[in-house]
Amino acid sequence: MSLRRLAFLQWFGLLAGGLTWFAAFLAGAGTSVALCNPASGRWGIPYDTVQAALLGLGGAVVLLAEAAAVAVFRATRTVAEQDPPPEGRLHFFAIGAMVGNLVFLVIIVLSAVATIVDRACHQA
Amino acid sequence: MPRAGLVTLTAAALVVAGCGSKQDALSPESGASRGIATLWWKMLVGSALGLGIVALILLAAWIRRNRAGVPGVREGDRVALGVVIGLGIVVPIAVLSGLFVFGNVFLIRKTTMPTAAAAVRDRPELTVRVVGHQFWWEVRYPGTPAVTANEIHIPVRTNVRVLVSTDDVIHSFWVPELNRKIDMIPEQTNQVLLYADRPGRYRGQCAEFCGLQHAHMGLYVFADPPAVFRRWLDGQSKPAPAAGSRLFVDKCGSCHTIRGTPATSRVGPDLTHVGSRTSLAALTIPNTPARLREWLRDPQRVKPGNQMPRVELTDAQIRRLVAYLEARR
Amino acid sequence: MRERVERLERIWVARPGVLGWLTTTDHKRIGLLYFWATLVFFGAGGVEALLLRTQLAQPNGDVLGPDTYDQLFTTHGLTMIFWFIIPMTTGAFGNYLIPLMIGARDMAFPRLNALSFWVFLASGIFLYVGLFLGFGPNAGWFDYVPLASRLYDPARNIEFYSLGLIFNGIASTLTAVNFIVTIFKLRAPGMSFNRIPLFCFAFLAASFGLLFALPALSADLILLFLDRNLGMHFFDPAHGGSTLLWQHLFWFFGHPEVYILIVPAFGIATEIIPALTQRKMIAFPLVAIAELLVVFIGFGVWAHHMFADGLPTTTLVFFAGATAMVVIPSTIQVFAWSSTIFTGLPRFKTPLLFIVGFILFFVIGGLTGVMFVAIPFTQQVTDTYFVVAHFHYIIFGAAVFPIFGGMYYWFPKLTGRMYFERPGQISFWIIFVGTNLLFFPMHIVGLLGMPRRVYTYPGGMGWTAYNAIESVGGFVTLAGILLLFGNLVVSYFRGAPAGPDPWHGPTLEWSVPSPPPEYNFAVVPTVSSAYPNWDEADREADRRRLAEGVGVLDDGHEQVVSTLVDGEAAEVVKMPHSSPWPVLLALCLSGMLAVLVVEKFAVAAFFAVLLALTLLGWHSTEPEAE
Amino acid sequence: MTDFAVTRREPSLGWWGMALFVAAEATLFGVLVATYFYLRFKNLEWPPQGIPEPKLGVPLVLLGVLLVTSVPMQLALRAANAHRLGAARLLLGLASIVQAGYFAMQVHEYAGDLGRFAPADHAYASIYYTLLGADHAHVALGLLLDLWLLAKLARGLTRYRLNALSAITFYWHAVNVLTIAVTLTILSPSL
Repeated sequence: MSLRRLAFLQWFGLLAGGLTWFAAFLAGAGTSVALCNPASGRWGIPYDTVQAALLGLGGAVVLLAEAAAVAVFRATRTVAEQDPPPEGRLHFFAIGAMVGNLVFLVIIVLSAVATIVDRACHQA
Repeated sequence: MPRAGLVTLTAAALVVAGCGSKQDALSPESGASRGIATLWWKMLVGSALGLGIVALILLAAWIRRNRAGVPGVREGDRVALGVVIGLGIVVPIAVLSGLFVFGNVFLIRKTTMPTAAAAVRDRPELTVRVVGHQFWWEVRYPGTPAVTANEIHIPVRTNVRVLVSTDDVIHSFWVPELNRKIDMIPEQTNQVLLYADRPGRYRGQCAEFCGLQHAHMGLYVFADPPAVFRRWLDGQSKPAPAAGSRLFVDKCGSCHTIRGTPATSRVGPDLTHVGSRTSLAALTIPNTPARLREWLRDPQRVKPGNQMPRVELTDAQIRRLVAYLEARR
Repeated sequence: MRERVERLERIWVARPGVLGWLTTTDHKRIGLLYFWATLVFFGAGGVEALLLRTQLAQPNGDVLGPDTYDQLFTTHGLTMIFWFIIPMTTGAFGNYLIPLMIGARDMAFPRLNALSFWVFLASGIFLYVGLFLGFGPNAGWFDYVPLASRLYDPARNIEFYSLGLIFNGIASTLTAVNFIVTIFKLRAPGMSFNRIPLFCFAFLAASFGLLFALPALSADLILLFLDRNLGMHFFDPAHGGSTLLWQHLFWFFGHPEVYILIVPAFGIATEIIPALTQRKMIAFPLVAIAELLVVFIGFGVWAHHMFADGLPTTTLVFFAGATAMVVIPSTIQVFAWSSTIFTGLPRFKTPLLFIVGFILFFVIGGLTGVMFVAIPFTQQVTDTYFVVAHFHYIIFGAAVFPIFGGMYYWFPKLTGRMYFERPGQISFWIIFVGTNLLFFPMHIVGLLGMPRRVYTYPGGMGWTAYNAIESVGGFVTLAGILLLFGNLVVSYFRGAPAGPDPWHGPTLEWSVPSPPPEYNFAVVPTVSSAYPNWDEADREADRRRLAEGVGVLDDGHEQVVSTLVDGEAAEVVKMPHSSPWPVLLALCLSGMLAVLVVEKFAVAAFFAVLLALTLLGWHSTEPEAE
Repeated sequence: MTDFAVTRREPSLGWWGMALFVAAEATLFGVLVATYFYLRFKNLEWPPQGIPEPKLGVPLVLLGVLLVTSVPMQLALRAANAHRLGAARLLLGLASIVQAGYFAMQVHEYAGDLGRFAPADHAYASIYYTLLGADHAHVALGLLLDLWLLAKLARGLTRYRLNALSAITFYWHAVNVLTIAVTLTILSPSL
């Protein structure tokens, strides 16, 4: 793989997963707040569809980011952590991205499933 | 009076038995609290394990302290990296996902009202409305005229739906032996399930900082056998004899209610049956004539910062008021 | 070689006397100013804590009345968070050390740095003026409405809260911007992103946290000010407002804040551990990412402070999910630290003892934090002493312990003298025992039902003995802290000379004399790893280059700027040096905010004009024109 | 200077400072917009009775005018980079005049709104005036920066002033984007 392409994959792997999780998190939690408030509750939000879509889309982007990180990691296998840039830096960020994206994926799955299962506006 | 006496007697017996004055989340008296307490013990064991592993690694390092070796610099080895990945990433993700699912999908159902269908099959229901005030609890029983304060009576082994709201700032309704806490928020009515396995008196306390006397905002929940509860509720629903005390109306009527008399203000607690309560000022003092006298003389000395102003009363007036109030049973 | 160094000394010489301190832009001097100021606030916060513990030592205590107690517990929390830990880590440690670690001569914006300090100092004075006038904030550091609204808190207490924190927030935001640009751009050539010392990663993470969390707090405080003073209705449900809005905005800031408090402490730990075990950190990239990740995920957990609010369950699970996974970066670091100590050659000197104590505290506090993933459990223990125990294990154990360890560790660098080892170790053990006595029983009383923020409690609840132990623990801790500072003071005068590198430390601050010269580095250092002081060849190259006069940059206050990602030299810029404008600007700003307490809007506008004029003066000279 | 080979031209330190400041300000606006919608979720009537719905015409036209000023700002930066000081001054001056006109019109509108309903009427009015006020304040700050920069540029171009121009241009682009978000939020009941 060319350095340019690796660089792109590295930044995509590092940044896309986190930003996607945060966007999906704000959208998902925001929709649930809208669902359960007096005015917005009457807008007829298709709640389960929205949450399933966020799970599908968000999960897909995070998986892609994870794949990109793994690809960069494999391409820079022989490089040590402190080697000179760009290879050292590519390798370094790829390791971080692999862990980060795994964590983001787990959050997305856990919260999306739970919000659909626990779909109650009042906890009594 | 016998029914109120019975309740007081039960309470007194409990105090003597020594299980009255506590609000212990680890002595659960309901399925909900038991579920939470059981989870706590499990998490405690897990935590001890986790702490133990880290402590062992550090202890081993301490045993190896000051050992000889190349004082230079060595790269990381694979085993240590494996420990970080295994114990630092894989195991915690698995354990925490498990805790998340158990706590927030399964346990949470135990702490909430059963669904309507299950309730019909299962157990009777009752609704109580509790309104938080600085610094006391107003208790109402929808469908009856009964209004009381700081002491909630519920039938035992019944799902009681407590609707909570607030008249002023945010409070939090919490009786740990029966269930989790729930905040009283100005803009919405929240609800919490109360259920008691056994008859008894359960202490609760305001858990959200609500001002100067947040510390003295306690409450009791009395879980009574259904028949006793029914009699108590009937008694509380009755108004006082119409021939009220003019002194009370003059001096206290601008804030308090005694149903059946011209005193109807809802600023302070409803005192129609104040004599049947075991405590005063949200559990700040026991309800005895001596302490009530002290309270009437200067409420700000007993509970500084509470909302009841000092009312100018002569000793004779205080004696008459105390006699009148203690008779409201 | 000699004349090159002398020339640098002439260029970078500081103005003498008090004026020199008032106009300084030297990051080391500003770091020391922060250090002394935050120690004073630490003392104040500690006295408040001991007063609270004295009141709670026995049931129905009557040392403090409820009004005093409320002001003291609120001020204690505010002081320790905003006027001790954040300024101590970012302000003092960060300021002093980060330019040294990345091989720079100062921060990216030296005058802004000075401004941060003076505004910070003014904000603290402002808060305490309020307290001594009897208008200390009294609604808790979280300051929930409607308790904090004009209706229920009609005096000026809350204005001292909101304006004091806005002030403090301005200072912290400026500091955050400064750190980020410094770490991004002023790294010595060769320090690519994978070679940034972990300490700097931690401060980068904390700075980003501050940058994105503080606006939420500022917005919240401004809305509160508008509600209280202009009759608006953001938090008034009777007119379409919402009290939960306050809580959402507050905790959107408030939870990342917790990580902002402890991540710099992680950074301190990741410096001390390699030095005292003579071993590079295990899993360097994982630890680096973990420091950034914990702050980032920390932005998604805020509502776990609101689990008992009666919010919909379907909303809460989003926050519970993030709360579960925000633990992962911390577990990574805990095992990286402990296995680095295990596989290294540990010398358990005082700094490392504090770090071991920190790891244990952090694990205990972290494990009780993990429990909040289960919503019903949180709803049971939130707002009780269980939570007080949890976050004191985190804040005292995981933030203050590394601060103490760092004080010992960098003491020789700052003073050129070594501290006394034996009293140092004794001070550790006293503090370790004292804080455990102080905070551990709080777990138990919390489970036994004792709520937070009560000024007294009845006897016969099973809480009495535990509270007594806690109070004793408070005074034991005090004794240990007094011994710690006593040791440092005596060592300052009597300690043995330390030399430039007593620990054989890994990072660049140990490559320069103790205390470091005004210009930090005579020659721009060569860097080829995150442990540059251990790269003997590079240090040798530096000495050679100094002898040859290559890379000295002695044409004015020069500094090399590098590229953001890979740290290649990009340009050489001139830095400003000592300026009276920051302190003047801070005075104008203080005047402006202080008169807002009494709603003198016209006077505030006057100060705003003065402030604009000061800014003009500030920018009248250009660095290149020197 | 010769000791370090200049590898790549990156934005100046000042630009980075401005970018991060803008990031913090953008978060502030994000929080205020979230506040707007959070309150809207809770209120069955939005705007409440007695407060007119916002009118679309003038605000949208003004928004368009403000957005257009991004072009001369960017051109001014390009001219300055090419050392064409006169053109840079002219373009910056032109942009400033349009921005000042925008600001004057917005102040006029704001005052007109205050005549119809007061910030203390309802939470809707509170967030309406606060959000718009915060946006206008940022425009005002931008105008002050313009004026200062014009005064500086009157005495020639230095690297410092070029960095300032790039930072201030970035500031205006950011303010324009934030103004889009604010305007659409404020107008949302009528959209």
